[in-house]
Formats: sequence, C-alpha cells, structure tokens
Amino acid sequence: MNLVLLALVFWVATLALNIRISHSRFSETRAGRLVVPAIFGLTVLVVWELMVRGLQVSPIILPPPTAIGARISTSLPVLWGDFVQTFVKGALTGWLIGCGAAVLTAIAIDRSPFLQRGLMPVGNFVAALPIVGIAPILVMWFGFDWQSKAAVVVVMVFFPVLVNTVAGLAATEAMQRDLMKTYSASYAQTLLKLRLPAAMPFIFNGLKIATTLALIGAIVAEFFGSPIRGMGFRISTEVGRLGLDMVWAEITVAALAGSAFYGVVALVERGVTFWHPSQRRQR
Amino acid sequence: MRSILPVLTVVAVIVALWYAAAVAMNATWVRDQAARAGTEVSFQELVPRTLAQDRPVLPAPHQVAKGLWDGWAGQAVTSRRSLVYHAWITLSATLVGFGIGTGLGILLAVGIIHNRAMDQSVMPWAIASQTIPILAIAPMIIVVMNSIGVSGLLPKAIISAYLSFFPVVVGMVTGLRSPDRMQLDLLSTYNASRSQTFWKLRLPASMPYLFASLKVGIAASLVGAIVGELPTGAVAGLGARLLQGSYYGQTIQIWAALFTAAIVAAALVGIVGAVQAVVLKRMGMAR
Amino acid sequence: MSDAATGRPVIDARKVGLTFQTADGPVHALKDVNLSVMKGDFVSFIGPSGCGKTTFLRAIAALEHPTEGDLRVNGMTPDEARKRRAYGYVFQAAGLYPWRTIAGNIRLPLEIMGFPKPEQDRRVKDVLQLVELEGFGKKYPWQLSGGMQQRASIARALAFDADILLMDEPFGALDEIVRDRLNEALLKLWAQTGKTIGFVTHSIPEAVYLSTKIVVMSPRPGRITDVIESPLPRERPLDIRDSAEFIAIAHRVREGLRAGHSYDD
Amino acid sequence: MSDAATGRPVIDARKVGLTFQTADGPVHALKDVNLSVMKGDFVSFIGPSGCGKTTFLRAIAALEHPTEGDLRVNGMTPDEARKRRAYGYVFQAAGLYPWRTIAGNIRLPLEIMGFPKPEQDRRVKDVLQLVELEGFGKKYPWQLSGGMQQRASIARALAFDADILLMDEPFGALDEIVRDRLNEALLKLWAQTGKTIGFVTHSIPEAVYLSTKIVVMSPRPGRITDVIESPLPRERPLDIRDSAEFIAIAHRVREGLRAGHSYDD
Amino acid sequence: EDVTLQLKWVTQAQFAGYYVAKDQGFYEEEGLNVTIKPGGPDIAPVQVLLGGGADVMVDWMPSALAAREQGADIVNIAQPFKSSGMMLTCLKEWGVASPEDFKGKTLGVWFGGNEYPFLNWMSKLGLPTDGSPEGVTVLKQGFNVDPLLQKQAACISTMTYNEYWQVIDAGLSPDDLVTFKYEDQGVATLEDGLYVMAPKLQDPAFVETMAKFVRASMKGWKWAEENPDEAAMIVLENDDTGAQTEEHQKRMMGEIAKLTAGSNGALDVADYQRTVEALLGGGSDPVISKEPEGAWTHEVSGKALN
Ligand SMILES: Nc1ncnc2c1ncn2[C@@H]1O[C@H](COP(=O)(O)OP(=O)(O)OP(=O)(O)O)[C@@H](O)[C@H]1O
Ligand SMILES: Nc1ncnc2c1ncn2[C@@H]1O[C@H](COP(=O)(O)OP(=O)(O)OP(=O)(O)O)[C@@H](O)[C@H]1O
Ligand SMILES: Cc1ncc(C[n+]2csc(CCO)c2C)c(N)n1
Ligand SMILES: [Mg+2]
Ligand SMILES: [Mg+2]
Repeated sequence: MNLVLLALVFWVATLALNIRISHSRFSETRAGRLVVPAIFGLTVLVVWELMVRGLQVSPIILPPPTAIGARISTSLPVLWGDFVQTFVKGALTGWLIGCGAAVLTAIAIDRSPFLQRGLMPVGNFVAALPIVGIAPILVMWFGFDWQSKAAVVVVMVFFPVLVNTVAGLAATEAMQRDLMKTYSASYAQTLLKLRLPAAMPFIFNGLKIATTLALIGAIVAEFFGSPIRGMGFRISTEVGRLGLDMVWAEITVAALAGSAFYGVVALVERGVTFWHPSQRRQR
Repeated sequence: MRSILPVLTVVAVIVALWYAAAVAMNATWVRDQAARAGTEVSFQELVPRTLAQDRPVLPAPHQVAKGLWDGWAGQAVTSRRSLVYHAWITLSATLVGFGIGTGLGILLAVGIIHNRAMDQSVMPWAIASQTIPILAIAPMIIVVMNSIGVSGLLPKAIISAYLSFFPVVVGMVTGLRSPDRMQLDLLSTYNASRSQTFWKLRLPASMPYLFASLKVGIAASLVGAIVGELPTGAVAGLGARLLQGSYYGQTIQIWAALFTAAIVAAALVGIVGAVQAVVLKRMGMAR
Repeated sequence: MSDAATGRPVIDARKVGLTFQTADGPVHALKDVNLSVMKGDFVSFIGPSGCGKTTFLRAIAALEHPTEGDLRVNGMTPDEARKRRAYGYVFQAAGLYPWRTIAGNIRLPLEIMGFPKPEQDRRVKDVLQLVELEGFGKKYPWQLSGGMQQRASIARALAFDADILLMDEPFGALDEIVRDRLNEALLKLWAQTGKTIGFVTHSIPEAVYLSTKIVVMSPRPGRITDVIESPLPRERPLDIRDSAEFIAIAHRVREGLRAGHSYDD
Repeated sequence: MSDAATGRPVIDARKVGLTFQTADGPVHALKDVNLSVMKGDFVSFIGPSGCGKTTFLRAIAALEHPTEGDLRVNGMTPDEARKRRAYGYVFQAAGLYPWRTIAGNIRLPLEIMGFPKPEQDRRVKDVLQLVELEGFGKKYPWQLSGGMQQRASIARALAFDADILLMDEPFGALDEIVRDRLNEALLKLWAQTGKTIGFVTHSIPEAVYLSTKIVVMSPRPGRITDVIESPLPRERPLDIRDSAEFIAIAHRVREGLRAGHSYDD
Repeated sequence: EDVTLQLKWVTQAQFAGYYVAKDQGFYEEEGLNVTIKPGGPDIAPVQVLLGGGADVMVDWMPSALAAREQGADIVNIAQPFKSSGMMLTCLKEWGVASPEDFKGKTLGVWFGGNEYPFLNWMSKLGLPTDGSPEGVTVLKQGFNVDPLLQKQAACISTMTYNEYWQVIDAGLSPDDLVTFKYEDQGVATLEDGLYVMAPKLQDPAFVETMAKFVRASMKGWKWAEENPDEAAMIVLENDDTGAQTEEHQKRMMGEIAKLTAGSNGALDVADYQRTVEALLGGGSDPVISKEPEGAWTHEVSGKALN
C-alpha cells in the first residue's frame, strides 16, 4: 500500500515538474525537447513498477519494468533476430511497397475520372478488408516466411495512404491551378510541380499512420503462421508459456522501433513540408 | 448515378481476374488429387473442378456470393448462422469504439496544440502505444477488464478505440495547425481567447484533415472490434466467424465474413464521406 | 477632438529595431525607429516596397516583437493593449476565412467580442453599406472580385469600435472613384469617433489628403526618413487636393520617397 | 510594329456574356462584350470594382468559359490558344507557391516549357533585376513584403516569351516611384517584343500612359461602356503625362468611370 | 453456488462433458450454477484464472507445469483425459515413412504451450530444430491444416479428433497420409485436465464446491461417451458462432470418447510421472527445469468420487 502511495506522489511530482519545464525557456532547447517526454516516460515506468509491487500483481499478468529490463539485457541476440525478421524484412518492405502502390493508385484514380468513380468505391471496399481475416489467407498464398508478412503490411497501409493522398491531391487552391493552366502545363507537370508538393502534408499524414500500422501488421500476421523467429512469433508463443517478461521485452522493442520509424518519417516530413504552416514555428 | 457504369466496369474486370486466379490457384490441388488417384485431367475437366471445391485456396466469386447470400438472407437475422447477426454485434462495438476513439483523438489533438507539455510528452507515447501489437495486448485488456467485472461490448469497444484514436490525433494535429499566419494574426488583433480561436478558426480549417482521418479511423475501428472479438473466446461477431472459419479451413465462410466486414467498412466510410460532403458544402468549401 | 494635441502619446516608439532571422542571414526590417502618435492622429506610412511599413504596423499590433528599443501603446506594451482589444487591423491581403460568407466574416470579431445578436446584424448591415457591398453578405469570398474582398476586410475591421485602427494598404485594389468615396467615409468616421489611425498607402495624394502626420520610410534597413505634420485643417473637402498647401506637402513626400529610392540604388 | 494596324485581331470578342451560377441566384459578370484587339496592342481595362475585368481577362486565358457569344484568340478558341502557350498571366493576388523560393517560383514556367538549365538561370536573373528583387531569389514567399511578392509574380510572367501578356492589377501594391520605373520597363519590353498586352488597373494615369486602347467598363452586369483609342505616340517619356492630350484622355476615362458608378447607384 | 470454467479452446466436442453436465442439469443437481467461457488461440487460461476471471480451467499439463515454474500456483484437481490425441500427420508423397525420415523436412508445430512434447520428441530423436540440414525446420503452424494442403510442410500437428479429419475432409484419403501418434512414440503428455489456484484449496468450502463440480463433470463425460451423437448436438447448441457442423462434431465426439475412456476423473500418478519425465528431458531447452512439487492433488477428485 505504501508503494502505491509513493507511486501517486511520484506521479504528481513529476507532472508538476514537467509542466514547469515545458513552460520554461529550457524546453526550447534541443535537450529540453528530449527531457520532457523522457521524464514522462520515466514516470510511467516508475509508477508501473511501484504499482505492480505495491498491489502484488502476479508477474504472469503484468511483470514490473525491472524484470522486463533484465529480460531484454539477457536476450539481446534473440530480440535482434526477431527484429530483423519482422521489422526489416516484413514491415519495412511492406511499408515501402504499400505506400508506393497507394500513392500511385491515388494518382491513377485522380488522373481518370472514370477510374475515380469506378475504383475509389471498390478500392475503399477492398482496403477495408480486416487484417485478421486477410492475414491467414495471405499466409496461405505467400508462404509462412516474411513475404506473407510484407503482403499483409501492404494491404494494411494501402488505405490510409490512399485516402490521404487523394485528399491531398484535391487540396490545391484555384489560383494555383489556374496558373498551371495558363502555362498549358501537361498533366504530369501539374502533378509534379503543383499537386504533389501541395499534397505532401496530407501524404505524410498517411505515411506516419502507416508506419505504426506496418509494424502491427507484420507482428499480427506472424500469429497466423511463421518460422520460429520474429516478434509476433515470440509474443504468441511466450504468452502461451507465460513468459510475460519476454512478451514485454518484444513489445518494448516494437515500441522503440516503431517510434524511431515514425520519428524518421516525421523528420523527412519536416524537411519536405517546411513551408506548410503546421511546420513553421507556431506561437 | 454517373458512377454506376465505372463501378460495374471495374467490378467486372475484377471478377474476371478473380475467376482466372481461382482457376490458377486451385488447379494445383486438382492436379495433385488426380496424380494421387493416378489419372490425368484435361483443361476442360480442370476448370469446373477448380471452381467447385469445398476448401478452395481461393473460392470463386459465385461461391463467395452464395456464402454471402446464405449468411445474409438464408437465415433469420437473429440466428447465430446469420451474418446480419454477427455484423450487428461487430458494428455496435465498432461504433462505440469509434465514438470513444474519435473523441479521445480530438481531445488529445486539442491538448497537444494548446499545451506544450502535452505536445512534448504525449505525442511520443501515443506513437509508441500504436506500435504495441494490438493482438498481443488485446487478451491482456480483456483479462484485466474481466477481472474488474467489465465484459461484453466495452472491452471490444476499447480495443477498437485504441486503434482508431491515432489516425485522428495525427490528422487533427496537422489540421488544427494548418491556419496560416494571417488568419491567426487576425484573431490575435481581436484578442480572441484560445477557445474562440479554436472554434472559429482552427476547427473549421482542420475539416479536410479531420475527414480524411475519420475515414481511416472508422476503418481502423472495425478492425479493432474484430480483433477484440478474438480473445473474448470468439463467441460472436465477424471476428469469431473469421477465426472459426480459419480453424476449420472453411475458406468460403472466411471470405463471406470478410466481405461482410468490408461491406460494413465501406458503408461506414461512405457515410463519413457523405457527412464530409454535406459539411464542406455548408462551409462553402466544396467547389 | 481637443484632446488630440494635449493627450499622452497613444503610440510611442523609441529606437525600435526588428530583425528577422532567416536561413540566409538576418534581415533588418526596422532600425532606430522613433515615432510618437497622439490620440486622434491620422498617421500615414509611405515608402518603397519592402521598407518595413507592414512590419511596423504589425509590431504596433503586437503581431511582431521588436528585437530592440521600446514600443508602447497607451503607455502599455503592445501585447497588453492587444489584450484590451485596442486594435482594428486591415491586412494587406484580404485574408477572409473561406468557410464563412462575407457577412459571416464581418460578424467574426463581433462574435468574439460578444456583441448581442441583433446588434451584430445591425452592424454587419451598416458596414456592408459603408463599403458598398449591400447584397453580397451571403456570398463566399471566392465569389467576389479582388476589390470587393478588400472592402469586405475593411468592413470587418470597422464593424467593432477599436480605438486604434491599423490599415495596411486598404484601398490598393480600388478604383479612383470608390477610393475617393471611401476616403471621405473614413475621414467622416475618424472625425465622429476620434479614433487613432495608422494607415499604409502608396498613393501620395491619398496620404496627404487623409493624414495629420505623414511618415516617410526608406528600406534596408527600414528607417523613418521624414515625418511631416500636415498643416491642413481637419475638415477636408475633396477639392482641397488642388490647394497650394496640399501640392507642397505632396511634393515634400515625393522628394522623401525618391531619396529613399536613390539610397536603395 | 507596323503589323499592329494591319494584322488580324489577336483577341476578338463578339457579344460575349458570362454568368456565374451561385447558391443565391445567377451573377451576370459579363454581358454583350464586344472588343477586338490587334497584335501589338496595349489594352488597359478600367472600371469599378466588381465590373468584370478579372472575369474578362480570365475568359481570354480560358480560365473561365463564356456562357454566351463568341471569343477568339488568334482565330482559335481561348483553350486552343492556351494549349499553344500563348499567355503570360499575372494574377490579382501574387499566388506564389510556398514550397518554392522566389527564384524557384520564377523558374517554374521555364521548367514547364523546357528551357535549358543555363538559359533558365539567365532569365531568372534578368527578370529579378527587372523587378528590382536582386538578392531575394533564395527567400521564400512568406519572407517577402506584399509588394515584393507582387513583383515576384510579375517576374514569373515575364520570364518566358508569351505572345499575350495578361496582367491583373500588377502594380497595385507598389509605390509611385517603383511603379513609374516598372511602367517604363514594361513599355520598353513591349516596344522590343511586340507583345499584345491586356492590363487591368485602377489608376487612370497609368492606363493612359501605357495603353494604345483603353477599355472602360461598368458593373451589374459587366459591360464595356467606352473604348478609347489613344492618339499618343508609341514612344512615351514619363513627362508626356503633363501634355494636354494626355490630360484630355484621362478626363474622358474619368468621366466614363463616373458614369459607370452613377449607373451603379 | 457460482462456478466459472475457462476452456482452453473454442466450443467443440473436446469439451462435451462440461456442456452435457450443464445441459442435462448435472451441475444443477449439485446446486452449482456453472458458466462456461470458451477459449481460443489468444487466451491463456492461466492468465484468466490468475486474473480472477474463472474459478477453474481446462489446460494441458505441459503448459500448466510451465506456468507453475513461472510462478503461477496452480494445481491439477482432476484429469478427465486419459490419453493424448496429439499426432503428426504427414503426406506420404514427401517420403516420410518413419521418424528417421524427418531429417531435412519442414514440420508444422503448434506453439503457445503445445510445443513441449514435440521438442522433447525431437531431442530424443537427436534432431536439432534450428532448420539445419541435419535437423528439421519448424514452422509455427496456424489454426488450420493449410500448410499440409499447400505443401508448405511435410508434416503438421493434428489432433486425432479434429485437424486430422479436416485433412480428410479436404479430400485426401487416409492412404495418402502417414500419422505418428505421440502415444505411440512414447512422448505423450497429459492433455485436458482441470486446474485451480492452489491457495484457494485452503478453503474447505471451495474444495467442497470443486468436488461437486468434478463429480458432475465426470457424470457429463460418461454420459457423453455413451451418447456421443446427442452430446455433439448439445455442443452444437452451445456454439454461439454458428460455425460448427454437425458432421464434424459427431465425429469429434467419437474420437474424444476414446481419449476420456479409462479415466474416472482422478489423476493417474504414473501418467503424471511420465509427463514430467518427458518434459524434464526436453533437450537443450527443457520445459521445466526441476521436478515439480504439489502440482496435483487427489483431495478434490477423492472427495468427488466417494
Ligand atoms: N517573416 C519574415 N521573415 C523574413 N523576412 C521578412 C519577414 N517578413 C518581412 N520580412 C522582410 O522585412 C522587410 C520589410 O517587410 P515589410 O513587409 O514590412 O515591407 P513593406 O514596407 O510592408 O512592403 P510592401 O509595401 O511591399 O508591403 C522585407 O525586406 C521583407 O523581406
Ligand atoms: N467564382 C465566382 N462565382 C460567383 N461570382 C463570381 C465569381 N467570380 C466573380 N464573381 C462575380 O463576378 C463579378 C465580377 O467579378 P470580377 O472579379 O471580374 O471583378 P473585377 O472587375 O476584377 O473587380 P476588382 O477590380 O474588384 O478586382 C463580381 O460581382 C463577382 O462577385
Ligand atoms: C495456438 C494454437 N494452439 C493450439 C492449436 C491446436 N489445437 C486445436 S484443438 C486443440 C486442443 C486444445 O485443447 C489444440 C491444441 C492451435 N490450432 N493453435
Ligand atoms: Mg506591406
Ligand atoms: Mg479583379
């Protein structure tokens, strides 16, 4: 009980600290921008640890962060192997193919009103097939190794990127389009020089959402058949063995990898859409 | 109405490709069977056999259509074999989850753009939360909620909300930040309060982003509801149908459930799209 | 308007400087700007393109923050003055919200400042009439011509009673006739309400016709090169523009402008 | 420029009408517009705000489509002419792409029309100089003042050699001095290249100074009320503005404008 | 009295005894109000038990013992299944006739606690499971028999009562197949047993309730063995998904009856020892590292059967 109380006190204290910091000058600095989320994360971990210990939660339901940390440090080679299998081979490949296909489809749809009216509803439909249903089928089609995982990721990321790209391609101002018309610019030129740049904030919306979907997709697909490595494989088998510390170790890796992936895409976004008001400094 | 012809054309093309694929993918099995029986099959014999298997690798369109028809119209809607019944179960969790997820997503986005502490601390963790494989923690959510006595619709809705809040956050943060400097400066000269700036500028300006996100979010909600049905013992709902079909290798049942899910999703996305059209029109933004 | 001469300065700039940091080095938009404006003054800013007129107006309205010197409005910082809703601002571009009709755009500040509904309607109607846009209230901005949009944005700033009216080239896109009419209307409004007005224009006759004080600026870095107190009476019929006094002031402004340009070369 | 008088009309409008359908009824932006413009003509359009100047210019450039009558450009439909890249267009608002630098914006049409890279660079440099924006090539649009943005958009339209230059209040946001200089530069360019120029302005002196033909319009519905062929010589020093001929034309234009306005009331 | 039972898998004839006992009123006769919660691949019954979501669960002994080692204090109180129904089913055309032929092949295995007997078996055969040419490649098998049909694996795990028949239903004849039962290979482990939290057994009232529960359940099982077709129909009625077919469940019930035959509900200590030995000898990665203690009790079944 004392530990629970301690957890609450700690929580309130760090919350206050964070609010102070984020209102101070320090938060403008590079270090400050890292410190705030770090403190927040630390708070979550400490509160978690204290609560689990204080309430004597069984480690089979929820292990404390220290146990997870210990497991991570002793299982690095396994975690690395799983990471390569699931993230690099499955998620990344699928993300690239899926996002590429979605942007191309959006352009094709946009190009032809016929396709737009014909493909968009059908595309919506196909893309709305739930992964849990598709995954077994794709595993059946593409085999149990990473290819089927990539295929699942392709299907999963396709829709968000498509929807956002289509919205983005429609987001140019009338005058901007008129200018291109007076140049009698070809369709490709208008696309390349006006519509794609203007669509970038939307496309990156889709790409960012897709990064997290890609990882989930690759992991979930492994639940439906996989070789004996991979993050999804490890999670599902360790749940059965009640190796919850290992499950959380994998989840930690997934969260780190996913956040890093998202961060990289967000960084690229910053570079590409620097001109958009959402990226210029706000007051 | 102008879209009927294009849609039919696209559908026709897809169905044709589908039949071809069904023949190609199911042929191996027919040939293997023939080889095991020590006979040869000609192409004329092969085609009808590939399209009439009980457990095809890829069911033919008419098989799926029949599965759908049986599921939708062949039973009383209250029957456990009725897809309408299962679709309704999933849909109700989806809608509740979507409501919670969208509300939460918008709230978070509002917090993020208004509060530096939230901007800096919440976003990274919201991202991290989405990289946690939902299928891994869904059972934990169910177990935990069960042990505090909550079961039924709510746990599923929560998993559904978990998947749908994120697209909304990402889209809304960009959208709420999309007003340009002059638009903001104008309100600044009026000394508009933050809430006035929000309601009169940021929110209307974010609408195109919001609707793009809502479309993604509602599709994600449905996926969440289906995922949430798996660890509840897969007793009812489209997720249960999918899983059971999968256990027993009933491909046609899987496809029928899958199509039902997609029809529901497409309808939901369509509804969001219709609302979008109306709202943007009323805002004078539809040109 | 007896307090015009006696009162404390409404706008008081002392050695104000403002530098923008850009990727390829700092831009000195304002440097060593000294100016004091009394209550009820009508100040025009004139100067070559890019000399910092907009920047100075924005700094007064607390939309930019001087990096040097001291700027006071009613004895307060611009930010405090802004919080008291001291400003009506007409931007250089119309900047109407595309999702609101013209009437809706004009109503915006009224909603924000909490005017009662019937009062809002009345005011919207009045200012629409003032800028000659009766009958266009229900249109959306993109359905209006450029000049009409500009007038709508003027109406928006006039709809509520700000003490200080800051107008950045408000009549730039209007023809001579409408412009003359609006000039007169503005003078009338100013005479009736005793507002303090800051006004950017490129038209020398307009500046001379309207102002009690004409500020001539020159660029790189943006500075004030001349401040001309107008000897013209406050009551100004349109044909005052043919008077010798008027022509003399206009000449002085033109010389100042030319000097700013030659410095530029 | 001998072909100016003899050639076939470059722009030929016969009973052109254009009606916008809006939610609260049709807006007659143009009605019964007849005009023929010869190659090498410099045509100014002047008229009260909302009288259809922009709409007519847009119709010429095939950005709007007349709902009545017949409009031909070089004997073709405006759409065909557009496809042959006949137009350089300066919009009423600058309309620069925010993701391109100023130089990048000016380079845009050059890229589209496939100019070789060194030629692009040369032209960008030349027109930046012409509009007095040397040194601002690397800035982004939002880092420029309003007048500078407008000049950048003029530079963009001048960078390539369109036969027909359509300019919608290009100098609206510029001070007198720069305006005079750009007026002169434009006249020189016109004399050198023999372009046909359509020019919207609200300044009567500017219209008279630049044009071979002045079109006066009046609103609701937008019509042409007067077409004045200028008797001024093609060679025009700035001080031609003090000549009696000049003042006479200006007077006629002013009367036409006033008539349009009185009709309005 | 309320009792909640957590199953290990979805509603099917594998759990007929419990559904029969409920349907036929055997539980009611004992004064019990039993709720049966179906399981599935995403449910670890132990977690539910620990979380308080159930009073008693059905689990396989290997995963139960592994859970004990992880610190879950659970105890076997009854063992309705006497024999193991697990086997490897292979396609003859891959050239698998005996366990020696596994070398270099891909084998489908269920994980999530079901892999232990398999790993034990392989280590007995001296076959590494790392995918090397001298060993076997292990494929984590999903929920169905597709890997065999799609020729992604030479052999897959099946239950005598379920997946094997799916292979047959898919159109393969028994002649095309070779099966290796774990029972025959000497690596069988105990399957469906009933487990509860050990501390709860301190409470005599709970023991009493469980005794009633086991008694009624065994009555259900015996009724199901005698009336397999009716039992299958009862299961079918309790399937909320409406996905099960009558034919499949009847056949499953027939096979299940063979596995429950010979058990009166009490755990056979010899079977237990055999299971423990099999798991202790799990090769390089043994399932359990030390002889478990107090993993079972006859207290409940003893009470129930007298
Ligand atoms: N946000 C900004 N970032 C960088 N430089 C800027 C920014 N805003 C303005 N400047 C620079 O400051 C200088 C003054 O600009 P300002 O807009 O005040 O000119 P101005 O006098 O209003 O000109 P105009 O008559 O053309 O509107 C210009 O050189 C401009 O490039
Ligand atoms: N897209 C549109 N939809 C509806 N009405 C329009 C549209 N564009 C212009 N109009 C109307 O057509 C009329 C003429 O507009 P136009 O822009 O041609 O005027 P203008 O002569 O260029 O005026 P200004 O000098 O103010 O720019 C106006 O009454 C305007 O409201
Ligand atoms: C993850 C997973 N575990 C086990 C099985 C196989 N299975 C089907 S029925 C049954 C008996 C359970 O008591 C078992 C083990 C599976 N398909 N997936
Ligand atoms: Mg300016
Ligand atoms: Mg116009």
